[in-house]
Amino acid sequence: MEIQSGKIGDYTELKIIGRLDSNTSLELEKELTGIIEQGETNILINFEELNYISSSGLRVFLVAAKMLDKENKKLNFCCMKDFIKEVFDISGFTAIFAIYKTREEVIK
Amino acid sequence: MEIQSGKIGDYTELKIIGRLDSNTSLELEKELTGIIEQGETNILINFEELNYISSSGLRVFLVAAKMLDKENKKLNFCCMKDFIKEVFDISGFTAIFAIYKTREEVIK
Amino acid sequence: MKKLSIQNRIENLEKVAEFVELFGEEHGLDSKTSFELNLILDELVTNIINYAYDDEDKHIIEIVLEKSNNTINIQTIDDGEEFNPLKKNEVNVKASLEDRKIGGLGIHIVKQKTDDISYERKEGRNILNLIKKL
Amino acid sequence: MKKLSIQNRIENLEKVAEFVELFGEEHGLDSKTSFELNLILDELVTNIINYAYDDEDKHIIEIVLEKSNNTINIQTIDDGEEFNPLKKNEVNVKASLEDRKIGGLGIHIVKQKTDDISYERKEGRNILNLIKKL
Ligand SMILES: Nc1ncnc2c1ncn2[C@@H]1O[C@H](COP(=O)(O)OP(=O)(O)O)[C@@H](O)[C@H]1O
Ligand SMILES: Nc1ncnc2c1ncn2[C@@H]1O[C@H](COP(=O)(O)OP(=O)(O)O)[C@@H](O)[C@H]1O
Repeated sequence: MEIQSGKIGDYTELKIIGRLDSNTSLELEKELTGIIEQGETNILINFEELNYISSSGLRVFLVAAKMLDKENKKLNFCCMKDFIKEVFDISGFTAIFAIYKTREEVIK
Repeated sequence: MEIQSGKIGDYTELKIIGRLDSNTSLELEKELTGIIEQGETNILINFEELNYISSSGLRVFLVAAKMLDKENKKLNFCCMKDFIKEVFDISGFTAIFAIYKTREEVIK
Repeated sequence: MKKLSIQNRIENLEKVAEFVELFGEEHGLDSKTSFELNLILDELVTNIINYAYDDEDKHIIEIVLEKSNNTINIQTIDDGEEFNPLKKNEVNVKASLEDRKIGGLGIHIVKQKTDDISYERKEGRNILNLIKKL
Repeated sequence: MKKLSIQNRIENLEKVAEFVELFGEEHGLDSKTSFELNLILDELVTNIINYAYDDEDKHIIEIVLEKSNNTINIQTIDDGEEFNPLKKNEVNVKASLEDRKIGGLGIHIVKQKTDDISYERKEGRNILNLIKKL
């Protein structure tokens, strides 16, 4: 997994590339909770190049969502592949997160 | 790292054996937050056989402490080797956690 | 039928991923099915490595994949503590964010992504058989 | 002087641990010093692997340990993005639990466990020199 961070509009964008599993989730957890602790609340997770996710990866987003919830903010996602979207669906994540098809929709 | 879980008095005891670092901290984070989510608030972390800890391990205890703090509970530790106690000291953990020399002191 | 034996080390999940990929190629599975097989085995084997052993010894975990006409049979065998995932309480994935538990998703995903699960404890080993319809 | 070159994979932290242990044995360091050397390098190298690279390529990280009379010189070299840990804001380790930040302990520990740190950016590489008194 690699994480590319950047900006789109008012959002901090994290693009996650490759496999997000028990071997890589700690790296993301540190980076994402670090950003939130620094006061960033507009966050977009870009899944365009994410090929794999397991429950170890999903838990990172639950941890982050709970932190953002205190600020009444949701975590935003875009560009999920269908098979990853399905994992989000069965995990009940569709109700907890804001999920967009494209990056552009998020900043609209 | 291995985690041995058991009971001592009213406490759930987790004995952490070996090395607690970025390769093993996720396992502990899952187990410890799992126990707290199940409603367990009297928790003793036994460091008797812990030989190594890095900041990836320390962060697990911060995460757990923040969860327990909502229930007005502290996380308890015992049996730390001196060089590990020193890492706790410089990390400001001595003020946040309850640290005991022996297991028996905890349940007194 | 394809078998893999691995030691209880978290790095070996890479071997599981390669094993599933090869199985998928050999049987012409589509990428979604391969992904889900990898996910199911990843969740099960991660749990065995993380939770099944109380000691620091080496243990062997066995994985079997077999394709029949329109199903895939998945089997995991380990000599860890007795653990029947069917008896585990379901996590509530409909809870509000505040009440939502962080753990418990692994077994939930395995149940959702398979069509039948049976568990057996035999000679000190956990034997889990799962069926996934194609 | 002892050198180690590793690829930017988190599993390679094991090699760092072995390297430090060997260095400690060769120079008769006590177990506390060996532990602290391992910790310092673990924090630095983990950060390089996790934060320094934006691509998925392979990169080489170099580590040098050298013992003189009463100091140990530690050097890390990487070709990641420019990063000077001396310029990083200190984490507040005296904050109450509620205000306490979860991150930022790694660099704090490195600063606490060494006696001098200097940073240089040269030819696209980060060169960090640390001195630990014995
Ligand atoms: N093979 C196993 N042996 C013993 N306990 C297990 C095993 N697999 C799972 N468990 C228990 O079931 C719980 C739920 O597992 P899982 O659904 O994968 O979620 P998580 O690992 O995030 O807690 C674990 O926390 C653990 O207590
Ligand atoms: N080699 C590096 N390259 C780029 N950024 C780094 C590097 N090392 C550390 N950082 C940044 O400094 C922050 C603090 O690092 P550290 O103190 O180790 O704590 P943590 O990793 O828990 O956040 C990291 O979150 C990261 O943003």
